[in-house]
Amino acid sequence: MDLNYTPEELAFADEVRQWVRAHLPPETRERVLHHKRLGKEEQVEWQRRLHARGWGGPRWPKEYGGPGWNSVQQHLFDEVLSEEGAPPALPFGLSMIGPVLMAFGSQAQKDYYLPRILRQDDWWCQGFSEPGSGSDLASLRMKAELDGGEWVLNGQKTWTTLGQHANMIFLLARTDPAAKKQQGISMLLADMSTPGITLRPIITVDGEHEVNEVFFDNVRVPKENLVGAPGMGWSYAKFLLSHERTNIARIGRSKSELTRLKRIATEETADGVPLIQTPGFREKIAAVEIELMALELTNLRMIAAERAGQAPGAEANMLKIKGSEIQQTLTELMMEAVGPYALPYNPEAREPGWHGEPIGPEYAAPLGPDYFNYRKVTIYGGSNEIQRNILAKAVLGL
Amino acid sequence: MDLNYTPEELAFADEVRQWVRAHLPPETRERVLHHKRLGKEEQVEWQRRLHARGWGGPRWPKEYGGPGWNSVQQHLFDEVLSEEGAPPALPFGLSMIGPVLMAFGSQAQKDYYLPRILRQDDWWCQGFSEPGSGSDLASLRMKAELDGGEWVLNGQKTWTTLGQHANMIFLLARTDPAAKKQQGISMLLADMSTPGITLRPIITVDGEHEVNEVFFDNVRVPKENLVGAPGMGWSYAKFLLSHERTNIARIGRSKSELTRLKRIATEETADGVPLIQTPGFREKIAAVEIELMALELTNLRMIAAERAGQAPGAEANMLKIKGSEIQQTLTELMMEAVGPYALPYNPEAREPGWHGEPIGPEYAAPLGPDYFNYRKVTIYGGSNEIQRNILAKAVLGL
Amino acid sequence: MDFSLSDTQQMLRDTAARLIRERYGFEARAKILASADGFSREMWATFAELGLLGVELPEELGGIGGSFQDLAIVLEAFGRGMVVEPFIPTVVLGAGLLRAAGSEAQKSELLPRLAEGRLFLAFAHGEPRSRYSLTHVTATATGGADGYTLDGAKAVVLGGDCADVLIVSARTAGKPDSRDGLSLFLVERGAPGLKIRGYSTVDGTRAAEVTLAGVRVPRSALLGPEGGAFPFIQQALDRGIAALCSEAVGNMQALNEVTLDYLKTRTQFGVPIGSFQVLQHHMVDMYIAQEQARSMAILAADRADSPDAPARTKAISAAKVQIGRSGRFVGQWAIQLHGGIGTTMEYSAGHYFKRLTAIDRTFGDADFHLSRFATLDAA
Amino acid sequence: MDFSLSDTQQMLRDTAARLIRERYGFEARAKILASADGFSREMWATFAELGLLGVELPEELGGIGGSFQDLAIVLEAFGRGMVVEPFIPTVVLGAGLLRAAGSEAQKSELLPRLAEGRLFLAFAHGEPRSRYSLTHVTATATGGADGYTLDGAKAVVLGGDCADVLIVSARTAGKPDSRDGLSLFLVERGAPGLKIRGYSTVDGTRAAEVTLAGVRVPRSALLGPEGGAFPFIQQALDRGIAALCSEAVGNMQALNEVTLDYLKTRTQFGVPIGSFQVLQHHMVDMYIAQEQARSMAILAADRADSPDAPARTKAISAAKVQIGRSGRFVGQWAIQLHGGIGTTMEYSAGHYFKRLTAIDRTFGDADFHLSRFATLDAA
Repeated sequence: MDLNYTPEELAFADEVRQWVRAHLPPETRERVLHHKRLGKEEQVEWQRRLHARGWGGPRWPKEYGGPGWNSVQQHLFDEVLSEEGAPPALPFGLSMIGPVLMAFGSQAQKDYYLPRILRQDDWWCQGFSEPGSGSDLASLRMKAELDGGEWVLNGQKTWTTLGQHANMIFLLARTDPAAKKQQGISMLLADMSTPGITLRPIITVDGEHEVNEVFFDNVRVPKENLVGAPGMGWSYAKFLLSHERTNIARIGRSKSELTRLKRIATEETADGVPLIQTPGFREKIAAVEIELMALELTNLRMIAAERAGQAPGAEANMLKIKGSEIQQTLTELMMEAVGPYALPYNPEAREPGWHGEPIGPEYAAPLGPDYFNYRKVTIYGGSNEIQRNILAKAVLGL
Repeated sequence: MDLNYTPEELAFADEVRQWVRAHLPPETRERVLHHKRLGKEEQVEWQRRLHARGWGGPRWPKEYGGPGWNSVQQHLFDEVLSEEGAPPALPFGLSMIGPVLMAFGSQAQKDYYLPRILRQDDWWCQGFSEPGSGSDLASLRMKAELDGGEWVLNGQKTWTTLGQHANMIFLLARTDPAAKKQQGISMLLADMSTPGITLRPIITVDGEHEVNEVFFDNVRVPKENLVGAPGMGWSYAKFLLSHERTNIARIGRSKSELTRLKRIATEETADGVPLIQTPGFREKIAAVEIELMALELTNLRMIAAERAGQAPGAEANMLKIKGSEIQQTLTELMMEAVGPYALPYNPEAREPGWHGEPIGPEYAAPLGPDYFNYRKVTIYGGSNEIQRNILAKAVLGL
Repeated sequence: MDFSLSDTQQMLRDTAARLIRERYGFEARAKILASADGFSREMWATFAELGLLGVELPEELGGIGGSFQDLAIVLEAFGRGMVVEPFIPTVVLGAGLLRAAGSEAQKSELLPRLAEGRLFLAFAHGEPRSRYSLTHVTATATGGADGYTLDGAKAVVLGGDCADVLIVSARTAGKPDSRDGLSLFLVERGAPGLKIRGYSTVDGTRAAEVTLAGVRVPRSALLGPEGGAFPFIQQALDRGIAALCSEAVGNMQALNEVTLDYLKTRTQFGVPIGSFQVLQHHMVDMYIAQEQARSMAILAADRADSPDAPARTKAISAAKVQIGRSGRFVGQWAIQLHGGIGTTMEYSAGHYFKRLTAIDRTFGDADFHLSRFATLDAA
Repeated sequence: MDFSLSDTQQMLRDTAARLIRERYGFEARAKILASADGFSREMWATFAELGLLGVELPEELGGIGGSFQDLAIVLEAFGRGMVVEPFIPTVVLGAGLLRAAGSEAQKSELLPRLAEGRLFLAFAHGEPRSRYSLTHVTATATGGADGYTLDGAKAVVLGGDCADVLIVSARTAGKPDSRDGLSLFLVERGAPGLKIRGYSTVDGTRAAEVTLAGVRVPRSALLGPEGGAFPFIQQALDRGIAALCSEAVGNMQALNEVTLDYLKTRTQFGVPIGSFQVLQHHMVDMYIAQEQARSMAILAADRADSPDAPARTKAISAAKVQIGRSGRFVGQWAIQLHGGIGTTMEYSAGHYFKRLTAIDRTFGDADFHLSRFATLDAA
């Protein structure tokens, strides 16, 4: 047993760190670390730089243009990028539809789409949830009927993250209305510019536009846009969701958020004493830091098991549960740290180009909204209640 | 709206207090407040003194020898007795079988048993739970068959509190094996000295003998020992359990335990500072004190509603949930307060007559065992999970 | 001991409840939020007409001579409606300070205007580095017999955006954290040297950053004794907290109702989600949290005007702790039980959650008051 | 990075697991508890035979030259069995102190006896008013070249009941809470003036109150440098904590298994109680608590012997916090999920719960270590 990284692993991390420091635009780094909004172009540009270095798909196998890293290298890469303030990788292409196409797509789909994902030529979005089906994906109602050489789509999707930037969507639709719930569902790809697709923003309580509803009104897509076999959409979706778990604990990000929290708690004072030295608040920071230390080690144990050839099972769901709880605690403590200055609502201050006078300390503006926004992390990707159901069944046999 | 007691109510409380101070033996008071064991005789003697004053059944109506108090007076009486260190009233006769006999017993049963309860001539115990039926009372298997003029009892009861002191037991048994679950259950009374009854102590993890198993092997009891009608035992039991809720929050007791906790936290020091002035521990005490303040007011609101003629419904179950959680927190904080001195196990120090040298501070001996013992309060009388099920259904309509 | 409502209280409850039900629904409120002022002057006039602004004022000043408990009834209804008009700044803090510390001349000049809905007040006390401290005041007032000059900065002044008159705390003496040497001044909007930077808060109310640079006020602008304002400040904020407690109870109860309704109507896996035991138990705990909060809000309203400052302050801190913890629990779980829909602007749950969060940040959060309570207790 | 077990570790794991399975079942343990000593000397001899007492000792002193991580493997198995023999006092604390601070003469005299199972040690450090402080030592050692006289009282000395030699901390200089001036002494059982009052602890192990009244020891009884014992004391207790962490993980895992089994077999309302969603989710959280604790126990074992005291101490405190919190959560919920049966002496769950509770009380509870971690962090 040895909890230290090997010299080779440390050298790898260092190589990544040096490269990121040389290639990440400082203003992008600044925005990421201070929770300002990122522009679409900025996000695309960063992915292209990574791709040019050969690191566009850190979890992709070599044959599809990935670097062929092992799980420890993948983990270190995530860690370093988080610490250095790189934009979080967009999961839709890289960790969602990409792996599905690798496993189940046609040769033509692989040849066409996979390189485009790495280059970020396409911005993908996801069309799984519907207004009536949140945790219960099998109840979805969107229809796809074959008409001549085309699928005709009718229905509605919701919670489509960053759909406003996307030019492509992968979705689940019911292709066989006679089949039972899970059966009869297929996975399809659609160009967002196809006539009949309209997008309606959902504004969340933090005032941000991050998610959307997508309406399909007699949308015609080519027959070839079916992924794999008809009726297999449900099992592809399960495959996809198990891949989405990668980096789901978001430990690297939480570590940099912990650093940010400590910085804020050093600036803020109560009765003249920095909060970070105040018993009570100091212990709250310590408590979440220890939870995070433990989760990091739990994650490393699973990564080691994965490298040793043991595919992580549903135990990995605990990373989602604990990881999301820690993220929420961090946003809550940051909001608490600024006291009354959590109240002003100043969305302009999050704009890339804004240089006005802040209300209160310059770091305060995102803290209230982020706290509200982060309630989502225990809801999306299968709520923590669903995660516990899965663990109870799959790991505990209940 | 007026949160203060009326002058009449305050005068009543004062009268009770003065009387208790004059009539409660100081050594009994001492033992109650310091969590030493109470002897059976001591308990009986106290009940007899109360009865001689006319206060033996504070919730009983006048016609059966109660004082005929309203709900506020009943509450004040409980409060004062708790604060003054009186032995907690034994519920088995006064709040369990007593009210059932008043409501459903024969005239002969009322005439014979009720005065004996007030005088503590009988020490009753309860025979509801069985090894296979904890929360699920309807699944009980004990049998009672009519044979000539007698019921013949066969089966086993468990968790019979203080059964070792009891001379009488009320119990549930299945009198009609053909009937469906809840039906076919009857309530019966038995003299504990009847041949065929044997008692086996259950020693709990704190090392104490408080509960028992009771075995029935062809135990013959007179036909007249049936309560009410055959097959109605289930509904009598529900009636009884709803009466047992009285004073279930144990607020008076928790208030005197809070005082005890503060006394201990004043004696104990960390780095020379009394714990009660140490941030962290001080806030933990404050948190439970505030919970208790809130619960006391919630309880008073329910008492006021009761006096206004609104029978408290399942909302009262929240008193059990919160009240038991507060009791557990208090025992836990007392154990924490003594640090390493929570470890020594010194049961002799709890004996009435013991005057040896304590291990560590003289108040330490009961603290570890009490913490273990008090895990029961979220289990017995319907676990807190069952209480939440009931609230969800009856109050929230879920 | 009596928890029943008086006739006046029942009348106030019915009046406020009807107003909220009929004119302050979710859509109506959204329109008010989107308006230029961020609140409705028309609604404020209606409050005046219905007598809600003068509940505590004596009849001769245009009020109905009620108690803080009467006011609490109105606040609970306002909590249900998430009323964004500056009721607490004007009626609870402003009028309360005037009644407690004002001269007859000050009261008779300002309070009738306030009761008629023609005066907004705000209490400009907190400062950029004061966090929740009551005594960390660095703003200064110099001068004396012929008036004062005020300098300093005031932070997150609730209702400061639209206030006609600000009640400003400043030091006429004493060190920055001393209780002694604090004084209060009435400062008219538009006074030279007074800068008000208004903004929305995260929960949709309005506040302002206020700076005073050589603001001249006459001697008559002094509110209460020079250097002796601390007890008035403390009581005003205790009243403000008690008001937040009642508002929070209305808020929590409405949020719990919305959530319970969602559990009963939203189906997943072919059944209402309220049939899942885990969600049921969370809902039960949210209901208990609400009832515990209600008990402490009743206590806070009972004590808000007590002259026994140590006992009052202790009860108020206890109530704020309970409200903060209950509100956090109810708010967070309401969103979790709703899932995605709870996080959207179009649905009421998220707005209740934001208001409960803001209440915990106002006049001291649960940790601050837990510590204050514990310190008072050990003393 | 490598979490796999070495060959030695696999061997130790299998050996200890077999021993617990075959000879330390619940009934066997109950018999040991009921015996006169409260532990089994025969079992101790078996530990010696199997080499478990000398895991960390060099081969020339009768050991196998292993690391603390190797020892942790044994401790986890002992946690599963709730072993009551004084393994931590003798092997972790006692032998650890001897190895770290002892002269060659002291080591070669005592350690081989210890490896052979013929020597029990105890570390008499805590005092009646020291709580969890490492430096609150008021016991004194006076004298010098021709020996020392020890006076003072030592509290809750784990394994003190049966120790052949006590390692006693006392002040040769310095104020009561100073790090400087602490010294360690080897004191033989039976030394005149030494009083040992042994007792059971709530979890069934043994401890003692120790008083020293003019106890004379020779100069050669000094263990380590006079006045410079603090680093040795700190490291010994860090090792003790790391040992408790590994033990607690074995304990939690066994308790979770017992509880899970109960959920699957106990029926109520016609179904296994493990079919109730609320109980399932609690069980999931208990499992997560166990795995988080395991991660931190691994960290603690990795750092236990690190010479970098600040980093070691911080990691050890973090681990103890996690163990304390996980243990409390798993223990309390295990009893709750069992219902009545979990509170009885006849069933294992309550015993695991008591041991986990005792572990949190030993060498600093979760609050103490949270504060220590936070202080180290802010520094």
